[in-house]
Amino acid sequence: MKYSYFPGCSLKGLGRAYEESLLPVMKHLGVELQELDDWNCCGATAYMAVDEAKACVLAARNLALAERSGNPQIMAPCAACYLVLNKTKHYFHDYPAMKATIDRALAAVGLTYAGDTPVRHPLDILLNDVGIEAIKQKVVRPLQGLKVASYYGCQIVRPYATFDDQNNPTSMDRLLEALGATVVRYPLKTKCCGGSLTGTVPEAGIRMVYILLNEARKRGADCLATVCPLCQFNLDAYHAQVRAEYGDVIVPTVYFTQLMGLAFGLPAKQLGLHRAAVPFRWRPAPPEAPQVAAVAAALGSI
Amino acid sequence: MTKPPAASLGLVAHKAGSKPGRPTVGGRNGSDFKIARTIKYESDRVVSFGRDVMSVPGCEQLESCIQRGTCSGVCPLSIYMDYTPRQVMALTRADFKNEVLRSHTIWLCASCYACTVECPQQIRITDIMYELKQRAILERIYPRHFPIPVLAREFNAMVRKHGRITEMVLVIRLFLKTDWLAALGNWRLGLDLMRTGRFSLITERIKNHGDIARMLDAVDHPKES
Amino acid sequence: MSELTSLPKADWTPRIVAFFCNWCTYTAADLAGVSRLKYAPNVRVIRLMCSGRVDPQFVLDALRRGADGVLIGGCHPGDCHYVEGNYKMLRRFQLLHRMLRDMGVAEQRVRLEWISAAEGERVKFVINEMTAQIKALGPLNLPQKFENWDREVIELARHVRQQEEISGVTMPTPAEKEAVHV
Amino acid sequence: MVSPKQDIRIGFYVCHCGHNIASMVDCPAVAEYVGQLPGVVLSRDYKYMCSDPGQELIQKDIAEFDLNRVVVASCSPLLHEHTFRNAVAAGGLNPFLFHMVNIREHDSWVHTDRQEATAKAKGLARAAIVRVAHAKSLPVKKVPIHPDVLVVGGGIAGIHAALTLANAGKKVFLVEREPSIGGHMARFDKTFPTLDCAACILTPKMSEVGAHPNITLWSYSDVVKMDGYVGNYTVTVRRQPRYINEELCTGCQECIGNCIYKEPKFPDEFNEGLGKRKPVYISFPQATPQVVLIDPEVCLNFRHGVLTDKCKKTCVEACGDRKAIDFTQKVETREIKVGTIIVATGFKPFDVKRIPQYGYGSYPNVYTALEVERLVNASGPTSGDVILRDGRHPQAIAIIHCVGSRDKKTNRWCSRVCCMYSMKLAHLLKEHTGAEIYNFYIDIRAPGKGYEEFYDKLNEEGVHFIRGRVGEVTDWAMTPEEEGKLVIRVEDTLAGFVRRIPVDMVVLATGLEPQADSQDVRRLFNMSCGTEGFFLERHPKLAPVNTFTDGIFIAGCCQGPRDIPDTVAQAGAAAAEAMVLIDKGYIEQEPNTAYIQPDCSGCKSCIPLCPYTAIAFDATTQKAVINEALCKGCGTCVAACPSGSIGQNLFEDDEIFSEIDGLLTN
Amino acid sequence: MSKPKVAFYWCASCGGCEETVVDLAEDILGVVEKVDIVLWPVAMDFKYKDVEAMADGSITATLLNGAIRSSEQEEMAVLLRRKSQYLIAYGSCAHLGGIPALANQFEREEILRFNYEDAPSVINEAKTRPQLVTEIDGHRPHLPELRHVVRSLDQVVDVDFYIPGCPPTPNLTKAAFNALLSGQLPPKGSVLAPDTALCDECPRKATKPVDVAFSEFKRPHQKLLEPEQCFLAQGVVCMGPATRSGCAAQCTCGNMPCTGCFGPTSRVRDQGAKILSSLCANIGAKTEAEINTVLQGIPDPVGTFYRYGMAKSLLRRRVDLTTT
Repeated sequence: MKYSYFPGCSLKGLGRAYEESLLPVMKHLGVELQELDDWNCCGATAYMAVDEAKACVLAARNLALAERSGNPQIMAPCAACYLVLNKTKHYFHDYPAMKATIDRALAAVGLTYAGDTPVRHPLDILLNDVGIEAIKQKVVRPLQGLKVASYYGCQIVRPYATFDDQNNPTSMDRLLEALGATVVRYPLKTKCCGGSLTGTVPEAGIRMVYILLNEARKRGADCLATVCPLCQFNLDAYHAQVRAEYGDVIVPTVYFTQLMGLAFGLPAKQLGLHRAAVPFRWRPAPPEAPQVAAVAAALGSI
Repeated sequence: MTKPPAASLGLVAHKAGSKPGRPTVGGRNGSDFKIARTIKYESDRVVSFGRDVMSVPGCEQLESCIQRGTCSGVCPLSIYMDYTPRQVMALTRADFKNEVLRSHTIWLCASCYACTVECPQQIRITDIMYELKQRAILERIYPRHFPIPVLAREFNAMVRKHGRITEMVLVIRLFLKTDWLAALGNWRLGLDLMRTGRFSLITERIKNHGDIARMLDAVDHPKES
Repeated sequence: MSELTSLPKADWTPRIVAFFCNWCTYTAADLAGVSRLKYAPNVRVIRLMCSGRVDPQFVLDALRRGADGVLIGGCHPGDCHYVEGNYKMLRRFQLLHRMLRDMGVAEQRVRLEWISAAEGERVKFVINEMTAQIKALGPLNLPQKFENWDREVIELARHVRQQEEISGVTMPTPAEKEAVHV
Repeated sequence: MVSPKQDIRIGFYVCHCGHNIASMVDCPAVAEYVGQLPGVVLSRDYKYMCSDPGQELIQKDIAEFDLNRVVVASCSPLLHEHTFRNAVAAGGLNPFLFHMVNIREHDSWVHTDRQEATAKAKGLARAAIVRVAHAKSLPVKKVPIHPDVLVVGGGIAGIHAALTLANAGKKVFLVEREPSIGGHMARFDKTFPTLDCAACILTPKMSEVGAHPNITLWSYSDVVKMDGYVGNYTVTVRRQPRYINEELCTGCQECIGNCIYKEPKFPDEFNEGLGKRKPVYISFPQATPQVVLIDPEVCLNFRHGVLTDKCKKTCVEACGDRKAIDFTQKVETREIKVGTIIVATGFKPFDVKRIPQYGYGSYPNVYTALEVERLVNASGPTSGDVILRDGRHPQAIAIIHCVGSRDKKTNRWCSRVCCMYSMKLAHLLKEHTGAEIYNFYIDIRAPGKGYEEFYDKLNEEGVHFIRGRVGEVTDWAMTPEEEGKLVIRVEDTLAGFVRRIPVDMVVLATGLEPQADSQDVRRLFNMSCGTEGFFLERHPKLAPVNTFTDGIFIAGCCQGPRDIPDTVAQAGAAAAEAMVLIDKGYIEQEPNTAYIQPDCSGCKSCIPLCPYTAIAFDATTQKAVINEALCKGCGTCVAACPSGSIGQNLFEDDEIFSEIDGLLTN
Repeated sequence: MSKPKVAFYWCASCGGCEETVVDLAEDILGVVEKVDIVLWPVAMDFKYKDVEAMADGSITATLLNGAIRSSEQEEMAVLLRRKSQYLIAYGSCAHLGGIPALANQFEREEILRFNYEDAPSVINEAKTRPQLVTEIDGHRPHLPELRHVVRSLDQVVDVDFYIPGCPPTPNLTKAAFNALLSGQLPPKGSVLAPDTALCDECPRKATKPVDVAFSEFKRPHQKLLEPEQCFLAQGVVCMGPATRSGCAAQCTCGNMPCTGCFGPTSRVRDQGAKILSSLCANIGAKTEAEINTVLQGIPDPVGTFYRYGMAKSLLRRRVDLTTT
């Protein structure tokens, strides 16, 4: 299994903990990643708002580079990158005018794009290429007793659901259960985290963060697990603002890869856990109290 | 056609709040109570605006909107919008360009695609919102204190120059361009980021950084390439 | 070798002959009409009872008489009113299509579509798409092509006429001749 | 009769169809153009060719101008070919010396450029003119009709059709897949807008079916094969074993009371799983036939292979000397001969699990409409007490309209009955619970007799109507009053903002879908389906119960969603159409059969191609021979004959080649 | 009483048709007895100018074999047409274009280049090509021009009758002579052969099963051919069902399938289309992929189905070829 790894800007910046946990976990599972040489910004959703064609052209350069690299399958961990790369591929096939623009722009820098590059999310690769069984076998410290709200956010299933259900994705739930964790029922699993609004329109953005955190707390989650650097940032970094507006709601938010690292017994320090504003700590739980089990069963049965 | 020149030029960047009969963000209180006409005359329309939008790839399906309101029902941000997404669709289709482009709604859209996925008519509402944002930026119509267009512009400039985004640099430039006081308000966040080693001002750039400009120019000037 | 085409004349518009089965595609075209769908006016439909009745000769004949394309419409596989007529057409079409390619006819010019009686929209789509594709290809215009090919024997015809003038005898036509008796 | 050597004298008529054709096609120009074509002795344009004066015009002209061919350019031949052939025949000409040009459905209605449309009309007309010159006189083919009728499906449509026919003295076979007839209607509580009890109006008809001397009722059976053609269908029916001898069972239900299972234990299909039944059961009290059946999946005897001692004392002994219980029953097949068939196989409710955001299956208090029908029904599992799955009585109820309907992601169509039944359920729930009722609708569609008035009445009863399609049903609370409730998030599109409304119970007004096996049924009966899977009528206005296969008719929701009054009307119409054929005694068929020409080489290529085995090899002549009675005129053999030795009436090679020629000659 | 004058001429052909005339064996004496042969380049030394000198219509019948593909052949066709009361297209090439008409799949330039430059057996470093006019020792000999399009005889001049076959059988030839001499002639334009397909006289006819349901097609060299079984039953493409009879099934009697040299029956416009229609309709497979697998057995449908009939087929020639 070999993939072109497209980190995207966030995994080199605010989301570096994602990369720090993703790479060792993938290596541990024998997934070979080759960072795409000279990748550029995916075009990002913000750019889509300024100029769709240019955003697609930016994304297309990466797709073209991947095709040239000989590892045409791109792994894009950032949900926004994943979406933009996928969207570009769709536009390339659906709109001849867009294809012409992309072809022209790529030609200007001596690149071509055939349109076949599969764009994959790590979750997709883990579930469908590596497989739950292989992951289970690597678990040395099961996350027994850890209650997790799995939070997918918007863009890995919308609008181009390729590997999971749009309304009720379950891939991360299945993954976390394989690690031994208890997944709490979390009806907001695909609700928006507020995106860039936390910075630009805080009234709205902070409220959305609050709703997500508060519901996770009410459902008894020890933490939220995310698949996207922006979601993680929003849910982690704005606790102070949430508290100022709505009172204390403290729930740590981790990358699912960090939880995998922990379960695989990889050193916690190498998983970027220290980079969270709200620290997440976990120790294997004492033997399960019957009461907890009952609650968990009740929650699971609804 | 019958629009006054100022409005058709759209030089109203800082007048969004003054639109007649429109509540401002944060609700209204008794003191804002003003009477303004809300009836729309044909001259208020910018004829063909709706057609134009619907001719853009991805926006064609708007024709089939029957105003069920599913988009608003699933939109997580609709609670803050002056017009619900459904209303934006209706206004667009009915050629109320000024109302649409000056609405908060298009700037509040967080691109979560919930509306697009749920729409029973498969209208790609998110893409239409993108299109409306682009038009607003072109026309320089956007509400005061809405730094989103500025973010988009800064983003554009940075990508063009370096090929990648350095988030912290972008954020700082954004605050400088919009509301540097707000930056001060976020000092705690900044500290957190520094403490956790995520605050980096080292500019990320690609090796062939000229590539990006060349590609983007090829989009704008097809003949020269 | 790709199909060589002369540049379309400004007033040229494709002529497409269609063979539609009575039960599905012809009915679908009727439905398109009843639904007032609008599509390109380039297709002329010949109604047959079943796509299985489409003789490859019809396709070739339409092309050589000046059709720029031929569209065959039948019921979806499994839906044939006559059980399997559409499969028979499909089998013929597979080889006919390949043979036409070998004879230099662009693939898009001859098309087999399964369109059920309910798919008026599909009729519209297929006709519009095919018309656009053939517009892009330009005219096939075999009558003109045959005429061009035969231009090399025009001189011969002139020669024949000259001979006739010189000898003052016109070529015998069959009616003038009588059977030979020994 | 016209001999080929006689001069071709064609009369041509182009129809304006009011403005339908004339607005897009220059009819006088077409007439003028065609008038100059060789063989045409007369060319006219006329406002309505299909009208009496139009047809008389043709008859008069045939006599006056000694016409021997007629071409009419008007609408689709599928609509009026028959009309004009009759007119031609009335004028003294063989009806097949006629050809029709479709310049309405295929031209004026689908094009926007008058010049192009006119040119197309001329081209099509020219093709018909050159084609009709090759037309031959042909005899009219008649086929006798078997007087018995098969009705497939025992819902209200099938019941009504069967009774109508039986009361007119026709023998009817009624085949129903479920153990009892009654269909969906039998499960409804009340019917809108009159609120009469569904059972009260349906069950008398059900027992009439059960007792009718002209009706053979086979429930728990389905049709597996159909052969033949109009008037002469051979149908194979498969009868599932009930493990009860129908003739011997009196419906006393002693066996049920004595079943080893003292309490009902298994989900009861009739009550949508809300109630329970035993392994030996009768679907519902008024089931017809009044015969019990045994479910081999759960009956101990079948599960253990032999009757346990304990069990032996139960049902079999309870039945006693009647000896109606027969564990050895097997699937049986019966073959019947009928002349006509009415398909009334009904619908299936939309599967609400396809819209997970409405929470069915995740939240116990989300119900489908059909479940609520049983819940409010006095003979339902709770005897009409609306008690939720969690044991509470609802204080606030949301009814979500259009679930699965009017949505390109699921079903595009409007299911037509949901608005009305939602309002009916709103009324019944209000009556039963006194709860606040919220209807979430896109549009209220109440276009029936008394329907709009019913809507008014609901408004007066204080039922809330909120216009907006519900975004989601969730269980997470924003405000204290939402805690522990189901929350509806919706834009109130009339008020113009998004609302969250907490309720205790959600009712999903599921739309109507084709039956899951509608494609199989369609193939079985050689019918067509719309893209959505409902059976396609021959013409949406003029032949709404006919199919493209002669002698096969459709009634009820298998053709598309409709309410009970419309279903009954349609079932009556289907019965009437069947009777038209039966009483006429024969049907005229297209003489479009294939025939072998004398120069056949006997290569046998055509023989396997015929799906009706109409072609055989004649050992004496060493040539192929076609049985005209079996040939249905598809023409596949004609196209495949390598030496061109098969002809087909109405579709001769020469006719088609000349049509091609006519289309392409300028 | 002067004997009827008969001419034989050949254009683009292999010479096999001429052989057939010789194959009349002793019967040829009977012919010679009854007619005067005025032109027969393969056997007798007549000059063209002798023919030119004849009065128009003075030849009773000319049997012309070979397709028309050069300017010289055109001239001769025209000349003989003028001089003859009956012009008879003799053999597949004159009748349908024949084997030479397979050249209609290629540009003339392609053919010339291959034959004079690229063919493996050619040594022609100077890349010399025949010239229409050359100068040799003060003489200016003219060579005929090769036409772009290969034509059947009737595509150049009016033809009265056709005698099919590659080559026509002696029996057909004899029958044609008898008809000519007796005056019992069918309508103009007739093919002087039966109008039923070959199966009618093929000894293997009885062995054809009713349902062949082809699962594969084989070419004759790919299979050990059963000596008596219908070829189609063996999955071998046989053009017999789409080809006129009259040859006494010589090929199938010789354990080779019919390749279609007699051309189609009078009811068929395109022999290739018809055999295609018949063979394909009888394929057993139903999915596109399976059908294609079966059809792989016919790698060159044009060459197979139009081996003799290309010039007279509905498309005549590969349609994207030019004449410039």
